Order: sequence, then structure tokens, then C-alpha cells
Amino acid sequence: MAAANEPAGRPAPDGPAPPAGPAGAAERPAGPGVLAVRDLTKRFPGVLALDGVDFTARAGEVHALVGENGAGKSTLIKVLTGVYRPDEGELTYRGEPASFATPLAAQQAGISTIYQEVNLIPVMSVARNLLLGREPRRRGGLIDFGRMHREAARMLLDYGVRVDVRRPLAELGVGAQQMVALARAVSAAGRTDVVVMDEPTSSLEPREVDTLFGVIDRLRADGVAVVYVSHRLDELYAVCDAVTVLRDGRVVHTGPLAGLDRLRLVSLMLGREMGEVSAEGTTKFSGGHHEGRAGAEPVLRAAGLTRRHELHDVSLDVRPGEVVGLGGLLGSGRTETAKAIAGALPLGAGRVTVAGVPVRTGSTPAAIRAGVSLLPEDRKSEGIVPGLSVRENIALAALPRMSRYGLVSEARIDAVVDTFVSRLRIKAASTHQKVGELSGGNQQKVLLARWLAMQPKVLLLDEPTRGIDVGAKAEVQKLVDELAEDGLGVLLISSDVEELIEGSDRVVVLRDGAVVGELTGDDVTEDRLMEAIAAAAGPGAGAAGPGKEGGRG
Amino acid sequence: AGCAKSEDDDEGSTGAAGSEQAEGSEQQVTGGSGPTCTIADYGGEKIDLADATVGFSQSEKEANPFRIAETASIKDEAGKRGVELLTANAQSQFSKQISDVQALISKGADLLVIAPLNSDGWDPVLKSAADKKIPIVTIDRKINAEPCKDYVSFIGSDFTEQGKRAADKMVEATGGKGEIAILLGAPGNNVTTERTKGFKDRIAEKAPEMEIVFEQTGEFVREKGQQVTEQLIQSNPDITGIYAENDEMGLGAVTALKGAGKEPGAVKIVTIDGTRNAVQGIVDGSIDAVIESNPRFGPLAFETLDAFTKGEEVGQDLVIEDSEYTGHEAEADLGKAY
Amino acid sequence: MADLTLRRALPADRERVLRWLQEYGVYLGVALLLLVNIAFTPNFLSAENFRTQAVQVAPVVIVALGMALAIGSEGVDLSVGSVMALSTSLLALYMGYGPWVALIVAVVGGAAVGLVNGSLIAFIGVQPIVATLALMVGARGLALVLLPQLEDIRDPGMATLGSGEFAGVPYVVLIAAALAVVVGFVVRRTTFGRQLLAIGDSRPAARLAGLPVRRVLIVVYVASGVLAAVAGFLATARLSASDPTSLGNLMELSAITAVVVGGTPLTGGRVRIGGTVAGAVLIQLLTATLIKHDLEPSWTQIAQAVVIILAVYAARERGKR
Amino acid sequence: MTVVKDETATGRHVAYDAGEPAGDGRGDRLSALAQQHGALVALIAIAAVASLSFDSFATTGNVENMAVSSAFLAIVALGMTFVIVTGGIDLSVGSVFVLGGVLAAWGSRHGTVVALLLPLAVCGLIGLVNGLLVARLRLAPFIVTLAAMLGARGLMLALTDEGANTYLVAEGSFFADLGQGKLLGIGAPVWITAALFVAGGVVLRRTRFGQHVYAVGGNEDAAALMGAPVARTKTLVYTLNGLLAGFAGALNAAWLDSGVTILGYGMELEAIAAVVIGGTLLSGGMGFVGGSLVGVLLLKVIQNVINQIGSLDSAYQQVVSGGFLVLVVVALTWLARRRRVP
Ligand SMILES: Nc1ncnc2c1ncn2[C@@H]1O[C@H](COP(=O)(O)OP(=O)(O)OP(=O)(O)O)[C@@H](O)[C@H]1O
Ligand SMILES: Nc1ncnc2c1ncn2[C@@H]1O[C@H](COP(=O)(O)OP(=O)(O)OP(=O)(O)O)[C@@H](O)[C@H]1O
Ligand SMILES: [Mg+2]
Ligand SMILES: [Mg+2]
Repeated sequence: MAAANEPAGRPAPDGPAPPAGPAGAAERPAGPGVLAVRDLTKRFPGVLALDGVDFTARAGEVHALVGENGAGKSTLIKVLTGVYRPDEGELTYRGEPASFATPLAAQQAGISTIYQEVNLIPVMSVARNLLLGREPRRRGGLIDFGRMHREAARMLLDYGVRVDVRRPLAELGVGAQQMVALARAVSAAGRTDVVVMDEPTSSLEPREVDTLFGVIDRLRADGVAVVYVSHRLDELYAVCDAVTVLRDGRVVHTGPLAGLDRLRLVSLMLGREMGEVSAEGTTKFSGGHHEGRAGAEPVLRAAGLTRRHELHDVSLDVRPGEVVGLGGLLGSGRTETAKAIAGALPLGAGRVTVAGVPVRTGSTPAAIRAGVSLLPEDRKSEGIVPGLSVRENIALAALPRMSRYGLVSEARIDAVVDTFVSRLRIKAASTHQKVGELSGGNQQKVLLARWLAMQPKVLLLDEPTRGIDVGAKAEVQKLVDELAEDGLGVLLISSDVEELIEGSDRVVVLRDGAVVGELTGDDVTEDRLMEAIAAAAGPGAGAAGPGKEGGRG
Repeated sequence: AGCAKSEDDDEGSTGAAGSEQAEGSEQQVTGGSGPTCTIADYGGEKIDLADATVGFSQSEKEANPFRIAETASIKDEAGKRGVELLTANAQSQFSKQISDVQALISKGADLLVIAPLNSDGWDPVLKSAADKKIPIVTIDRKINAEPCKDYVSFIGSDFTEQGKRAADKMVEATGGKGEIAILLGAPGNNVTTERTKGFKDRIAEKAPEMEIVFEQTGEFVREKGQQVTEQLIQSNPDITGIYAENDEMGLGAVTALKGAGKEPGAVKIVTIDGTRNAVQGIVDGSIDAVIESNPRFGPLAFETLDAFTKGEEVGQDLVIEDSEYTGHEAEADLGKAY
Repeated sequence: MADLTLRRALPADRERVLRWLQEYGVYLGVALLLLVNIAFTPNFLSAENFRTQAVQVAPVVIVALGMALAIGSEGVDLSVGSVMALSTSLLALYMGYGPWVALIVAVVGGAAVGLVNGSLIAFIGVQPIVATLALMVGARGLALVLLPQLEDIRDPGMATLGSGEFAGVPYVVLIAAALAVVVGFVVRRTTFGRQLLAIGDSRPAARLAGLPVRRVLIVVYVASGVLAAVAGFLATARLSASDPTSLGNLMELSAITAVVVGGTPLTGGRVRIGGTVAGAVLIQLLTATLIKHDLEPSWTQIAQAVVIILAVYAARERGKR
Repeated sequence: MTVVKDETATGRHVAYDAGEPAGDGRGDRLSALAQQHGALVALIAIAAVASLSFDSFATTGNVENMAVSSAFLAIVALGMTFVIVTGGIDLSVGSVFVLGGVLAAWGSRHGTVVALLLPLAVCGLIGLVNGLLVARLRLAPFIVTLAAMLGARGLMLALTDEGANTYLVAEGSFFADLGQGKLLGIGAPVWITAALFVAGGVVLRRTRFGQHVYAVGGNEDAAALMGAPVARTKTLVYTLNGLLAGFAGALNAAWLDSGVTILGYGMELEAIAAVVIGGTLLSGGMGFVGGSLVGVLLLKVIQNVINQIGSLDSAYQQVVSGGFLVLVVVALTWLARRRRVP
């Protein structure tokens, strides 16, 4: 490759311009269609994932793609971007028929994609992830690492991520990784016509979401077509111009978003009547606080959890029947706290007691035996066992209970599995389908079923509704409520502030791996939570701009 | 101290086999006076063998009777003569043997005895040795290089001749008729090549009616010999004789035939090496003849080195006389086997 | 990664054919080879011949069973050949106390090697291929230290075991078949089996689900060691000799080939016992065919290479990476 | 909103900005260094002890012998490093090595160019086939290259009349000099190996291709979605490995003056061991060529030390090598684990 062809001389793409304020999206005239599909069909063994789908992404338009879990959103995106080849149907790009054999081909043609779930390379450094395939090079064709690191750091700074870009990506939290993926996709915008985002906000917290919206506004202003998938309706109304609703692989509605009210949208997605839907609020939590059994002994008591660099003397209690929220910014140590309680992280110091009985820390089996169950944040790599069936996944943790003399009892498993599949409305071709083939929401439900089958005393839910559609989300939330009513102690981690507030009776706020506050009773409101987090961040944090690195003080 | 050490090791590693071998027959050089070599022709200075350090490079692990007897014989003789002996074992890896010999040279060996794993590929070693004018005697296998220039002498059997003699025995046992099979040694090994060539040539010459219908490698290993023979007796039930290029494969063939319910002697077996187990096989009637390949190189090798370092003439090609074991004498000769 | 597997859907009927091939390709291969041999190999269709093939393949099957477990747990056990050698050395040393005592000692030896393998893998986190490579070198050395050279075994009990039979089926084959049934049962029907598959498919998920990951891994490698030791015992009985230098040489590769040709993916999470047995039989029949037709070693090796690729191609997991 | 953004990056990441491991960096940094260079430390320690204990260890002759005899394995390990960084493995290198030597020796009668190009062409082709099977058909590298190991040796046997023929390298050719020549008192193979390692290091560390190699090994699916040419990278890596193994074989033939047919058994495992000892992870995504060179030297020095000790029984030698491997691997894994981020 001749050096001349290289964008070496090209200035690094600018970061997002200062956000242009709330999007006045609705007034914009829709541009010409850039990427379109007609009559698209895609089959997987036993599943018709897309069934005659028509879809058009227009320049300068943010087009929402919504639908229940398993509706076919991700599949559509993968067909658009060369991951899958369609069985039938045609794709036009810039007015001409096109077909992308690989993601690379799509990318080279000018389609940048952020796929659902972070897809970066954990062992490689942040900078190498960010600039893979377009590293700045010297004249001899060798990579100029100095420049690469500077560029990468600058790009990330625009997204509020300040890290040593030479360190492995794996050291970043999921949210920060998502921002890296975002920066990576968007920074190619110089020659990009379409940006596709499949649930980009599922692991972001509010401020990062705002940053993202700023980016989207700029892209729209630049005439880029944006395809946006999310289960969070607020977001859709905040940034999107048009919407396409998928249900069971078919398009059930497409048109401008303005004028389509929320209830109507939800009823389209779920395929239920408006009346049915309107009875439901935004979250499915009762909102009424279950005070736990007042004065009851805590079912979970964690004291002085300490782990080098990560947790500093974290203590918290959960009473039976109580939902305790864990608040904090990305990387504040919420996941670590939950994992530590579940025995999945070795601890330097700290004690965990369940129903008055001390539990050996650092051992998952011990924690599980004591009645602690953790729904992990990273469903894909730490939750599901993709190659095993729905049935086997549900039974996995409870296997010893469902076997005699080490022999598995199929009858007992069937009983449990059938109960949960219908109770949680798990949507699968059969219980023998591989979990890896289910949609994200259904995978999450399978995991919930796995833990409920253990009849735990304490349930630790780390982002339980991430990536789950409105219907399923409501179900999960209702379930959490019910479980708490049944006397279970629940620890709830969620980046969705609304969910956290409505779902929790009490919120413990973390920062830098230490407890910095607690909201109880009437203080459990969105404002107070934001306040607590901001106060915790401390004065001067706002001034810790790019140039100043000593903000920790 | 050096020699005491090597003797101790000898005891530890080879145990009983080492002491028993003393009964074995000494190697005899076949008649005829080939070209000779002196230290003057070769270059280098006379030394007293008793003060010298001899390096010995063995090619394979001392895990089969031949190698055990060979190493033991060298060690015994060095001990007897009070010569300091350095040893190395290449564990059947040729590249390791090259490194081994070079290490022996850098450790100060004045003379080298090498049992080569392969005949070719010795250039780097020969060069290092030539730089220091170190005399080399190769045993049991030749090095493809110029005698009395690159090395002093070769002491060993004539493998082609062994093959020919095995063919003679086969013809004798079968009456020169019928179908026979060959259990080849490891592919790419010149012992295999030569023993095969000698055998085939002699069969073609003496018993043209005999047909070689099967040639498969048993890799010099008993288990492989057994497995291959098992297949053979299914596909060629009329086989009259099996020529195994070493005793181990022959013994494997015996086990296979026994397992298939054949009477001992129903299929004639001729092997090469002369290990005790094989000779016992003759006594038991399961093997017909064993051509010896004598591994006791110690006395002859040191005799040669001694003469050479004193300035005397030594033969360049010391082909030894291998005996053979057949019929009733086998029982009496059992003591000579190793 | 299942969410993002890069796969192309094929027309439905072709997909069905390929799926069938993936599932049953190895049996088809065995059937084909049988037919070819019946047609072209003299004296192939005889009880004697089938007996020979079964007897020869038995030790490979036994070792491959353990290998299948190791591979199912996303590992591999390269030390099996050396464990066979260690087993044969121990047998020779303890044969004086009778074959049963010797067998127990040999099995304990195999279990010990497996325990070391398993501990390195489960507790220290050494990659299986490296850990078992180290033991492959070490165990063979130990075998030779214990028994420096081939030794004949003249125990009548061993002889019976090696060449005897029950109802026309050699003991060796019976034992291999019984072990295959047991291992198959364990994989399908026990808690251990399920846990093994989960661990092989997704280690972090298994860990967070509270599975006894370490214990399962250790059991896997101990089982592999024990099975290899038993295979060493049977091979010794059949040969009526202990040959620690060459017994089990390259056995690890034969066993892995059998497992993979039988449709067990090297990426773990799946174990096919029937396929493994068929895979071993396929390789055995292929070798037998080539030997019986007296092919030269060069062509034998080339033919084996081609057949392995074809078999693995047929059995490959479509879609999984 | 801009202000809010900056708040996200509150002081908590200062430690990162300073460019060092979080927390009280020293212990971490030491173990990081030890992990990366553990093999080097071991090499230096063993070499130091050996030169004090054995007079003949640190002699020029011995060191040079070790260097030359390491060269061939080192070249093979270089290619293997690339393969392992992509998360693959190549068991065929031993067979390809011996095939390369035989082809080179045969070709040397027709001049140096043939002697070099013939093995490169054939061995490169074998690597290419491996690569295509692994990358395009997605067959497991272990089994593909296992088949190639059989196939390549079969081919070599077919070329040499079942191993009976050893082709000799034409006397006094330039090709022979590649193996036997000396420059500044150091053997040509050593220079060639050094040059190849420098080139290999630059390619792996400093080129896009190298970045793709890491990316493919780090997470293949993600790499594909990020637009890395996964299949092409893998194919290239196996081809490169075939080329290097064939070249090493050719160079070895030039050194030995003949195409020896019994070489290369177990070489694949030796190369893999060297790469792993050098700190490259078998799971892919991490590794560096310098480590592999150190790994090779370490193996050779250990072997040399065992030789220096002298009359160690061959069986014990194996026990010692096995035990040593266990020690090194345990130490490396332990260090790596201490550093691993959960
Ligand atoms: N690789 C695959 N193999 C088989 N079935 C698949 C595969 N990928 C997706 N499916 C099926 O196709 C359907 C659509 O899945 P898709 O991932 O597109 O849903 P989605 O709308 O993105 O859902 P979510 O909101 O949960 O991400 C689902 O029924 C799913 O089970
Ligand atoms: N924005 C960021 N910039 C740099 N490093 C981060 C960032 N976010 C997280 N990290 C790193 O990732 C580690 C793990 O954070 P983790 O995601 O587990 O925390 P969390 O409180 O559970 O947040 P969340 O679950 O919302 O992602 C933190 O210790 C931190 O070192
Ligand atoms: Mg999706
Ligand atoms: Mg978290």
C-alpha cells in the first residue's frame, strides 16, 4: 500500500462538537436514502429472524430501530453491515445495489458499526483498539506509536474517558469500553455515510449518554445517516427522527417519531392493545417501598470489604424483603462489590454474613451454598454457557440438588425448567435450543431462572435489565418486586437511574470503591442521587480538565 | 576421579546387563588388509591413551539390548584402561548428537568415539574436530566422509552383508520357495536401507522363485512388529517366511503368530541382532535364525585408538565378523548373546 | 461470542445435509472404508480380521476416552503416551506381586501423573497443552528410570488377559467397550458430565455459577491418566513385554485425532463418545487398509493426512469459530 | 454538558494518567517485568552458574556451538510465535523443516537459487494450505497441522526413496556458505537468524499486519467486526511459518552439507515450548519474538549444561528436562496471574 494513499496526513477526526442543545430533530427534512433494504429475509435453523423487511436509512436522519428482544434488530444490522448474507432481498447503498461480503467491506464502503455488546480486543491496549487498521504510520510504513498514543488519548478525552491508552482495554470498565467502541466507530466519520449503533447506551450512565447524544447530533448535522437501536424510550424521543418497529422479524410500523406517542409505540412493539399498555407505568416497580421487615436482622451483611486498588472498606446491609440500590458512576466499584459478596473475587479483608452465618469469602460455591446468587453484569462471557441448551443452563447451578448419587434427574430438571420458562416467558424454539442462539433479553431471563431455581436468600442483580426490551424489562422489574415481597434480600445495580430510584428502598452510593453516602426514605430520588454522586466527586472535579491531572487531591 | 565416576554410573544405569556381557564374544575383524591410517597421515600428535580423555557419543537411549551392550562395553574398556571417558546420549535426535559431540570437544576430549545416528550431515562436527586435530573412530555406523582425513577408522558390521546372510538363512529355512514378508526398520535409517538391499539382492540372486509380497515398517519396535504382522497374516495367510530387520520386530512377529494360533515354526522367521531373547526364540523353535550384529565395540575401539595414538598403522575400515545363531547350536551359544 | 458468530446461512436442504454429515460423517467414513475393504482387500471379511482390528484399536479407544474428557473441558492431555510407558514400567516392577497388584500400582501411577497435570491446570492456571507437555517429557523419563530396558512379562494371568477371550470377544475389546459405555454414561447422565461441558464451554460462567471448576478439572486429568494407565496395562498384556521406550509413542496424537475426527470440537464444551470410538476405528481401518495393500510409508502418511482433513472437514462445527 | 463530561473523568483515573499500574506500582511492575523477561532472567542465571561451575561452558567454542545449533530452532520458533499470537498452533514445522532440508540439498545441484527457492516454494505452499484450511474452512489448527505433519513427512520420504537417499549439498557452492561461512568469527546462520528476528520483531510490533496478528489472537470475532482481515492474516501467518520452517531446514542442510532425512522429530513441541517459555500466551493476543529467542537459548543452554554435567543417564536427562519445564511454566503462569486484571 502506497504511503500516499494513507490518511496519515489527514488530521485526526475531531471529537464531538459541543452539543447543539436538545435536538430539534422533528423539523428537519429527511435527506435521501443512503442505505436501504427491500424485502429482506433471513433464516436461522428453526427461526425466521427477518421476514420481508423494508428499511431505509436517510442522510442526516437518526433512525430508531425498536422491537422486543428477538424481534430481529441485531440480525437486520448484521445483514446491513456484511456480517450475515441475506437469504432473500436486496440491499442498495448510495442508490446502487450492493452486497458486503465482510464487515470490512461494509466499513470500507463507509458504514461504521457499534455492535451490540462491546466487541473490542481486551488484551490489546486502548490505543491499538481505537486505531486498529488505521494506525498513523511513518514514511517507511512502520507505525508511529508516539503519534498513535497522542491521537488516541485526544480522541478519548472528547468522550470523557481519561486513561493511559497504552494499557490493556480489559482494565477498563464495560462503560468505558463502550465509549472506546463509540469513539472508534465515529472517528472514522470523515469518510462515513452511515453509523449504526446497536444498543450503545446499555452500559453507559447518564453523563456518558449525554456525550453520546452530542456525538449523534454532530453526525446528523454532518449529513450522516444514523441507525439507532435502544430499549430506552426516553432516549429515542431525545435523539431520533424516525422509527421502524420490528416484531417477530416483520416491520409493523415505520415513519417519523414525532407525533407517535409513547403508548402507541410500546403497543406496536409488544403487539398489544393501547389499553393494555397504558395501565403500565414507565418502570414496572410498584414504587411503594417495602420497608423490609422493619427491625428484622439483615439477611446480608457485608463488612469492611477491601481489595487492593478496587474496594476500600465497603460495608452494607440488606434486610429480608428489602431492595437496596447500589449507586455510583461507572467504575465506582459496584460490580466489584457484588462480585466480592458473591465470592467471585478474592478479598484482602472483609466479612460477609448471610442470615447471621459467616460465609467464607473468595469462594463462589460457599456463597451460593449460603444463599447468595449473582446475576453478572457481563452476560455474554460470565453468564450464559452458550453451547449448552436453555434447559441445561437453567439447571446448571442447581445440578447437585437435582441429582442423586451424582446422577442427573431429568424429571426434576424438567419440572423446574418448565416452571421458569413459563413464569419468565422465556422465548425459545424449545428448551433444547442453545442459549447462544437466543436474543439478549431471553438470555438474561434464562440466567434469572438459573438463580431463582437456587431459591436464594439474597439476590445480587448487576444491571439486570441491560439490553432487555420494554416488555421483558417490566417483567423483570415486577419479578424483583415480587421476590422482595417474598422476603428475599435484593441488591440492585443499575445504570438506569430511574430504575434504580424506583426499584430501591435504599441506595448506597459508591465512589472509587468506597461508600460515600446512603439515601433512605424520602431521599431516594433522582435528584438526591445525582447530588450524592456529585458531592462525592468532590469540589474541583469539574475543573479537572484535560490539562490538570491531579484532581484526586 | 573421572574414571571412577564413569564406572559408578555404569553400574547404576545398566546394572546386570553390564556385568553379564563380559561372557559375550569379542569382536573380530574380518580378514583382508584394507587401507590403513597412521597419525602421521592424519595429522596430529602422538599421545598416551592412558592420559587422554575420550569422548563417547551414543546415538540412542540405552534402552535396547544393543545400545546397552554397546555403551557398557565402551565404559568397561575405558575403565579397564583407566582412560577418562566423557559420554553423551543424543536420544535419537540427530541435531542433539551434533551438539553433543561439539560439547564433548569443548569439554576437552582428545579422542572421539562416535556411534552415529545417521551417516550424513557430519560436516560441522568433522570441521570442529579437524581444527583441533582430534582423531575420531566411528562405531557401528559409518560416516560419509573421507577416512584418514575426516576421521580415522570405522569399526562395525557390514549391514548389507548382514542382509545377505539373513537371505541365505531364509532360503535355507524355506527351501527357496514361497512368499515372504519384510519387517522394515525405521524409514530413513541407513541400517534399514542396507539390510533391505542386501536381503533383496541375495534373494533375487539365489532364489528367484521366492516372492517378497509385503514390506512394511515396524520401526525397529516390538509392538509395531506385532501389529504389522497381525495385519499381514490376515491379508497374506500363505506367507512362508518373515525377515525382521531387528530382533525386536521379529519377537513381535512371534507374538502375533502365536496370537493367531499358528504353530511355532509354521512361518519361518529370520532376524538380525543376536539379543538373548531372540536366541532364546531359536531354542524355543519360534525363530529360525538370527544374524548377529555385535555391539561390543569397546575393546576393538580402544585397541585402535591405542595403536593410532602410539603412531602405529590402523585399518580404516574395520569390518567385524558377526556370528550367527541357528538350530541346535543356539542353545549352547545362548551365553554369547547380549 | 455466539451473539456475533460470523456465519453464512446455507439453503435449508444443503444445511440439513451438512448437519447430518457433521453428526454422522464419521460413521459414514467407517462404513465407506469397510465397503472399500470388503471389495478390494483379500480375506478382509473374516471374524479373525475384525478381531485383529478391534484388538489393535482397543488401547487407542481407551486413551481417546480420557482425551475426549480433557478436550471437552477445553484442554488436552499430551502426557497420555508417556503415562502408558510409566504404566508398563510399573507393571514390570510389580509383576512379582501378581498382575492385580501391579495393575493397581500402574493405575495409581497414572492417577498421580493426572493429579499433577490437573493441579498445574486447575490451581496454577498453566495452559493444558504446556502442563501436559512437561509431564509428557517427565513421565517418559521416569518410566525409563524405573525400567531402563524392555522386559519380558511371563505372567500367565497377563497372557490370558492379552490374548484370551470371552464368548469370542477378546478381553481387551470387552474392557475397552465397557469403559466407553461408562465414560459415555458419565458424560451424559451425571452432574459431573454436565459440569464438565459447562466448564469447557465457558469457564467464567461456570465459575460464577458456583461449579466446582477445580475439582472437575482435576478429576478430568486424573481420569485421563488412569485410562492411559489401563491402556498401558492392556498393551503390555498383549505384547507380553514391558517396553517403556516405545510404548505409547505418539499415542497422544492418535488419541487426539480419534477424538477430533469423531466430531468433538477442540474448543471444548462438547464430548462425543460414540464419535470418538468411531474416530479411532476409522483411523485403525485406514492404517490397516494401507498396510494390507502394502503401501510405502510415504504414501501411508500422505493418505492419513488427507483422510484426517476430510473427516474433520465433514465434522466441523459450522458457525462455531 | 461539556463540563459534565469532564466530571466523569474525575480524579480516580489519575493513576492511569501517570502511566503506571494502579496502586503501589513497584511490586506489580517488578512482576510484570519478571513475567515478560522471566525467561531472560533464568537464562542469565543459569548461564552464570554454569560458567562458574564448568570451565568449558563459557569458552568461545562452546558458546559458538550453542549459538549455531540454536539458530535453526530459533527460526522455527520465530514463525511459531506469529502463529501462537494469532491463537493458533502449528505442529507441522518439524516435518516441514526436514522437507525443506531435503529439497534444498537436492536443489543445490542446480545452483543456490534453486536450493533456496525450491524449499521456500514447497514449504510456503504447505503453510498456505494449512492457513487456508484454518482460516477459510475454520478447521482446528491443531488437527490441520497434525495432518500436515504427516503429509510433509510422507512427501519427504517419497522424495528420498523412503528415506534411503540422502542428497548432498553441492560442494563449495554459495549455498553451502550460507550454512558454513563465517563473518567476524560468527557463523552465518547466527547472523541470518539475528536478521530474521529483527525483521520479525519489526513486522510484529510495528506494522499493521502485526497489529492484525495481535487482534486476531485477542478476539477473532471482534477483530472481524473491527474490519481486520482475519482470514487473510491467519493465512499469511501460517504461510510465513511454513516459509520460515522450510528456510530453517534449508539453512540446516547447508550447515550439515546434506539433506538429512531423520531430523525434525519433536521439533514442533520444542518450538512451542520455547515460545511459551518466552512469555507468549498460547491463548493468543500477546507475545513477542524476543522472548521466543530467549526461550530457544534457554532450552539449548539447559541441554548444554546437562551435557556439561556429563554422565547423566539419558533417562534422568528427560526427567530433569520435564521437571525444568514444569518449574519454568509454573513460575511464568504464577507471575502472569498476579498481574491479571480480574
Ligand atoms: N446465530 C444465530 N443462530 C440462530 N438463531 C439466531 C442467531 N442469531 C439470532 N438468532 C435468532 O434470531 C432472532 C432475532 O435475534 P436478534 O438478535 O436479531 O434480536 P434483537 O432484536 O436484536 O433482540 P435484542 O433486543 O434482545 O438484542 C431471535 O429469535 C434469535 O434467537
Ligand atoms: N470511565 C473509565 N475510565 C477509566 N477506567 C474505568 C472507567 N470506568 C471503569 N474503569 C475501570 O474499570 C474497573 C471496573 O469498573 P466496573 O465497571 O466494574 O465498575 P462498576 O461500578 O461496576 O461500573 P459499571 O458496572 O457501571 O460499569 C474500574 O476499577 C476502573 O479501573
Ligand atoms: Mg440485539
Ligand atoms: Mg459494573
